[in-house]
Amino acid sequence: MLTSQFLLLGAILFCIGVYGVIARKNAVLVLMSIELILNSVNINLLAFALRNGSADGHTFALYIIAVAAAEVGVGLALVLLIYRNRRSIGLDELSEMRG
Amino acid sequence: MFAAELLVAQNIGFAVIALMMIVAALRVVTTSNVVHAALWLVVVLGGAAAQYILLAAEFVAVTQVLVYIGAVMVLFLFGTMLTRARIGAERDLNNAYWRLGIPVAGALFAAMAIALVSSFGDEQLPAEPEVTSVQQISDQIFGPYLLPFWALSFVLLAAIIGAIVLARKD
Amino acid sequence: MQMIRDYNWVLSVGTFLPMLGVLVLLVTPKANEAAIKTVALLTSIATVIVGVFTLLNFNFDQAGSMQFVAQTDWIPVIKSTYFIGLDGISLPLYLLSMVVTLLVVIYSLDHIPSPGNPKAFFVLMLILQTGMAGTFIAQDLILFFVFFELVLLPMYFMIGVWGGEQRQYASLKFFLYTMFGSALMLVAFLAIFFKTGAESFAIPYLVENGGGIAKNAQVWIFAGMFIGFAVKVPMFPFHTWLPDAHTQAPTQGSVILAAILLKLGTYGFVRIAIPTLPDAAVEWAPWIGGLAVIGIIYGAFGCLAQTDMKRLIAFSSVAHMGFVMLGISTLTSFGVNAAVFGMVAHGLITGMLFFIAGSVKERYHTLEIAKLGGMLTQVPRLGWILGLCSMASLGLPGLAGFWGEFPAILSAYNPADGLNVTVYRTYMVIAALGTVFAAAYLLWLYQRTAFGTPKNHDHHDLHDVNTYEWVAWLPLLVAIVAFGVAPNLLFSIIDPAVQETLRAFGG
Amino acid sequence: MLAASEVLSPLRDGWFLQNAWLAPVVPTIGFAFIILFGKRLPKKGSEVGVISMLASLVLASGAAWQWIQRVGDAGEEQFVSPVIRTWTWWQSGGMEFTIGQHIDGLTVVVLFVVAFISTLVQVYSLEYLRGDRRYTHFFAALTLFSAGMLAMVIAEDMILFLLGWEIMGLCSFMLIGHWWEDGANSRAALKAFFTVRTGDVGLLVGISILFFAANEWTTTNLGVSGFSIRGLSAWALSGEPNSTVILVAAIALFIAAIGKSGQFPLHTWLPDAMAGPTPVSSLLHSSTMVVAGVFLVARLYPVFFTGLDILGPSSNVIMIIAAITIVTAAALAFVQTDIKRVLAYSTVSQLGYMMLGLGAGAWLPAVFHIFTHAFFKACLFLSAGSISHSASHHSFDMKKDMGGLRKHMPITFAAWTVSTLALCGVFPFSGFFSKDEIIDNVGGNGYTFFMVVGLGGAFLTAAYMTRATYLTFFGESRGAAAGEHGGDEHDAHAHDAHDGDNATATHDSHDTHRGPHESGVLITAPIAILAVLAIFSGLFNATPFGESWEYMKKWVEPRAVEVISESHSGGPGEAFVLAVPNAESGYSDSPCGKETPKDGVCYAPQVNHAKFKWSKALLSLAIVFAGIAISWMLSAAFYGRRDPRLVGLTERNVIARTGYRLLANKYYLDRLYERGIVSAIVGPLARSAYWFNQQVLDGILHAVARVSRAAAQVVYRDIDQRLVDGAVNASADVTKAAGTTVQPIQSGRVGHYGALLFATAAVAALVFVILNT
Repeated sequence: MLTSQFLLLGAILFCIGVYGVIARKNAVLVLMSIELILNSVNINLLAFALRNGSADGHTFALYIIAVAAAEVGVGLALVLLIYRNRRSIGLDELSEMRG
Repeated sequence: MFAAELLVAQNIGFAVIALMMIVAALRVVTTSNVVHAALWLVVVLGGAAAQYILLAAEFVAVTQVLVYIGAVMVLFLFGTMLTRARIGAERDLNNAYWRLGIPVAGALFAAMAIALVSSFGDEQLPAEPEVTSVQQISDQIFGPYLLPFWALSFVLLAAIIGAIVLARKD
Repeated sequence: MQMIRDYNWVLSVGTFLPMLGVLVLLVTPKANEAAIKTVALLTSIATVIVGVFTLLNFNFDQAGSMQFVAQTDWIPVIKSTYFIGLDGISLPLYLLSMVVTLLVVIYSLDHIPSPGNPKAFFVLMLILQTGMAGTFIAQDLILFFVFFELVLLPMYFMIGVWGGEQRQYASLKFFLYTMFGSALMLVAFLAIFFKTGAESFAIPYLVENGGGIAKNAQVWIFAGMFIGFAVKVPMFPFHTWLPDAHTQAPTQGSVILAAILLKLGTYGFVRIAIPTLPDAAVEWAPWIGGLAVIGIIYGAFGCLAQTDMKRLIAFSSVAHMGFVMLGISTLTSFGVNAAVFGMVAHGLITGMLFFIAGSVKERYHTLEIAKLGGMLTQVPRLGWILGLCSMASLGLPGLAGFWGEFPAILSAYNPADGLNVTVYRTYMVIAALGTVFAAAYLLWLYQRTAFGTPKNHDHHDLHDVNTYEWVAWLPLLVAIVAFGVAPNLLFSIIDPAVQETLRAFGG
Repeated sequence: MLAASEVLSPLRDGWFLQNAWLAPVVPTIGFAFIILFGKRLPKKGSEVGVISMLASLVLASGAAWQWIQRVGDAGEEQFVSPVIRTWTWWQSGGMEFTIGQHIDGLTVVVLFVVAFISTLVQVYSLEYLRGDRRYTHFFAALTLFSAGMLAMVIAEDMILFLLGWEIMGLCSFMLIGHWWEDGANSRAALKAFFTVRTGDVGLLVGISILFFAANEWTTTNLGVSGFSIRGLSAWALSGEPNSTVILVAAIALFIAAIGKSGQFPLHTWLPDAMAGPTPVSSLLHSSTMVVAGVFLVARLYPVFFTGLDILGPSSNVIMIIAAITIVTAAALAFVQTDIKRVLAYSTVSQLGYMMLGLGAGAWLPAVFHIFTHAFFKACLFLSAGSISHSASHHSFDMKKDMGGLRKHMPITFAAWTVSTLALCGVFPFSGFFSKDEIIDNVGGNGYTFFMVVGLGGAFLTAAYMTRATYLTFFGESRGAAAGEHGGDEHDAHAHDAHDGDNATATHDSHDTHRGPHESGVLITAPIAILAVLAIFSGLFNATPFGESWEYMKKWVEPRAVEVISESHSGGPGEAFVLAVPNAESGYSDSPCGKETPKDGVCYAPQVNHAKFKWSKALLSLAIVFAGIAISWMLSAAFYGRRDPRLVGLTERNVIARTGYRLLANKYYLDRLYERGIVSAIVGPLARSAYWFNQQVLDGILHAVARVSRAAAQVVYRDIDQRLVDGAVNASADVTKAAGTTVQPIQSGRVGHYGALLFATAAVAALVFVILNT
């Protein structure tokens, strides 16, 4: 197996995630896109871990999963709160910024 | 010999899973139904777990399945339920300027692809990867990476409290 | 360039003293405003005292060389060190940041903008002080970057929390603009780091070896730095955050923004971009000069179009920083001297103007030029101070503004070798015309706000400049006049350092 | 032939010459004092002003006296080196630049004139502005102005010169707008400042060019920077400078002079400047400040001499501008009904004479004309002020509120008449000696055409001054002069009424009750003094009476001799010896004309003086008398007897009508500016807006201000707010960025900025990928 194939897969997922962050309006969907990005990073880490034959990558992968979990938790809590206040979670409606 | 076949099998497996993941990921960011998006995300995450196994990271894979598909997805679904009265297709999940995402993501991918290919080319991964044991990982975590571990624990703690505080009704 | 290392603790103390104040503030109860104000005041006074100590121990014969240098390991992994030092260019700005903070604190003692909460306000202000002072003494790119960004957040909150009606818009715009710049700047820093063999982030080292980078690479790296700094300056066309930020920010925010923050960008050019990448600087200089000149005229037009006093002053900053950048773009010691002087002068004058705008707003509850008028009859002292500052700002000889403006125009007549003389002489004439426009919009502002008959008959409770304002303003006013009459107070310090910096261009 | 030793013999320079730099310093301190404590002082700060001006008058007189002694020491042929003291002021690029004094004949003359007139005008103002609401600020500004002018006069370097120059502009702004409650005044003030400032661009550019062109030469040969006036003079005559560079520099500087001295076509601000109080008009806008432009040319004369090829075969730009100014301004003076405007235009045309002299190589007569003109023109203005103060109920309108005043105010009348005769150049009044000398030398240097223009100007001058005199002092009393009340209603200068009204109500009322009467002593005394000088000041250079009377020539004119080495007596670091490339001892008398001096350096060009001939003088006197006589008869017929053949001529006769219209609209000059500039930038909009704008008060300031404000509106609204800002936002909005900029701003979407950041990252990444591969 090639190293680059995994890295490329990571890259693709990452870019899809970026696209999602930019394009999506719904906060939950944005969070999902972020999850995509995080996973792509994980794939890279593990690929390198295998390549260098060290366990550091695994460690970081685990950390990232944990952080992701925390992030989703807080993120969704925020979404709930916003929804409660505004009956909507469209990110643009959140924008205070009317030029 | 056998290794070679295994490699072939692995390559095929990788290709299939990767394809599946990519399609699923695309659906996640394009579907017009939040719940579907969540379910597609499940596919992606599962695929990722499979990839981890291919990368000889069983433990991470298991954690991935447990944490993500077990916890995070449930969270997502709950979030969707709680914030959206009705489940089903709806329009304007996208911004007016969603098209902009395409060139940006494309450029980003181009950059990374060039960099990766030029730097790794067709470098092979070790054919007989020895599986990283949980013990190694734990040595790592509680050895050199103890400080980040603590930091992480605090982050989780803060997140839990934060989530509770934020989500409380009053 | 040789370094003088005695008293090398003084800079660290001066920079991080405010942080001590922050800690104290954090433990003081929020309710006890008197205590909070006292702590903030004492901290900034102590900081200024340290600054004065620095000034006294500064070796003026060696103004060209780094002094009070301290260097220890910081992040060995990326070969970044805690490396600070002070030379003739940094000294005035370093002290200016301290003094301005003190004056702003004094002014805030009875001008806490709504929604109150002095604790948070002073905490942010002190953090800001650390960031600004640190930026001017950092001799290591990573350290510089850290301080540079450290400045960002407090200002963001200051605008976002204590700002005007559109504060969210303004603050977010400011934040993202600067982040956008900083991202490229960081990339550029990394690039130069690797291009010079990934040895060190120390600026002196990079100055030594930066010249060796291939030209096209230099040009690209410079591009990154250019955008990073140009946003901060701000140069046309990266300036659109400035009017909003200034208009929405509370008085104190505008003052610090105008007096110090804008200087971070120009300082970055003088300290980092130009000396480390000489070839690229020569390539870029005409474009920088061009943008600067556009900025001068354009800012003037922006001013003439304004109906809001504070916004007008904000646009005048664009014009004045245009003069500064024009001076820098000549790459001659003449021009860069003018630029550094201009930075200090603009800091004093525009800071003062924003103070005045704040006080006008507090008295008249509006900054609409159309609604103002007859200040000289209602609040004569304020009116005269405004007059003095307008005169200083339009570059009247004998006041500080002139020495940043005239030498810059002068230097554009013959730029450094390798730059197209004709282009720069055109710039010179346009810039000279810019002074006319400056006169136009400032006098026009003055005529409509200070002269004429008062338009508002509803408040008769207008009080003239009060004690706090006097205390906060007098130092600035004195400095404006003093530097105008005796410019060598600054030039004698700046000049050696500038020549040292521009060695790559033969002075 | 003098030996080098004699050349080196130190010239006497006493304390006053050494410390002439105190002359501007004292008023500066006075100014600060007035601003800070003025209101608390018994006399509201006026005494400080008067005292400080007296002090600098003493300093100036002392300096003048000791300079005369110094010249006396120097013998006939030796170059009288100026007394120079310098101190380091600022440094840049390792070069140190100095501030200091440069005292020579020219400096001494102007120094004395400025100090003298300032003192008199301040005394006059004590009475004239008594009880004005901004009495203190008025004196503060007046004192600061004198300080600025004196600083400019003694300047050793162009930077100090510029400083004084700009400070004068500022004070002019403050003083014209003294009664700023009235919008017209502050507009006039803005117009003045803005016009002059436009000219100052030339000064900035010129100084820059000269500095870089000359600095190397001056530092190597004279040890002074390229800002030093002394250095620049020597450099200009050294045959060193590149002719184009110095030409451009000279023209740039001359533009500044045009703006300051109200030369055509930038003269339009000066008449409006009469909105200021009369003492201001008499000090700033007739005798001193407006002379600054002329002074600039006289000060850097070598630069203009070489740059514009003065005394060359062809006429140069200075002469042409000056000639146009003389005639146009004089013609404009005919159609004015406002006495101060008549004087203003006459000032413009007199400044034209000075410029003409300088342009034609008649340096000394021009400087001498500065000297004499200051006295009689200040006197005329003060008389006008005296009239409006005591007789015409604060009106300046000759047709409405004056006439027949000679009975009521004898002193003023006498002073006015004397100064008028001086201005017209009637023998033996002072004007004759200076003006006639200019015309004479212009002709003598071969510029016959310009001599004719000068004579024509003299004719016009005589004519319009006679008209003004007749309207003011003869015929029957009209309006307020006849004791009528409420001159204010139809008062062109309502602010003068302001000052009177809320000034001394009692004084004012008994004014109107007693009708016209002579003014108080504080007003008449300065007028009288000036009148006396208007008669006799001409004797300082009375060429008709032979060599022995040409004091000015002896004292003031720098001698065009080659200086091999000079020892400088004086303060810190003054003693220097010039190291000229091939300086051998001994004195060679190469004329410092066009060709390069052989051994030393020259500080002054060789100019020649026309021999005085009574024949020529009588000719010009005849012209003057003709002017007076014709104008007198016409005025008497037109204003006195209302002769039907003349009255309404401008309606009946086409030529007369068009001519009158042309003048009444100031040659449509202002409208030309506006229309030209406007149509250049915002085109039809402004053209239609200003189509019927025939009131003369609109000036170039309004045009430029409105235009650039309109342009600014467009720039700001459409480009800044939509294009640039829009570009940021539209980059987050590809589909709409192509669309019109009329879209409301889309900023603030989190996604936009996310996109921005990622895009930046992508671009940067690509860049460095490319770099690294």
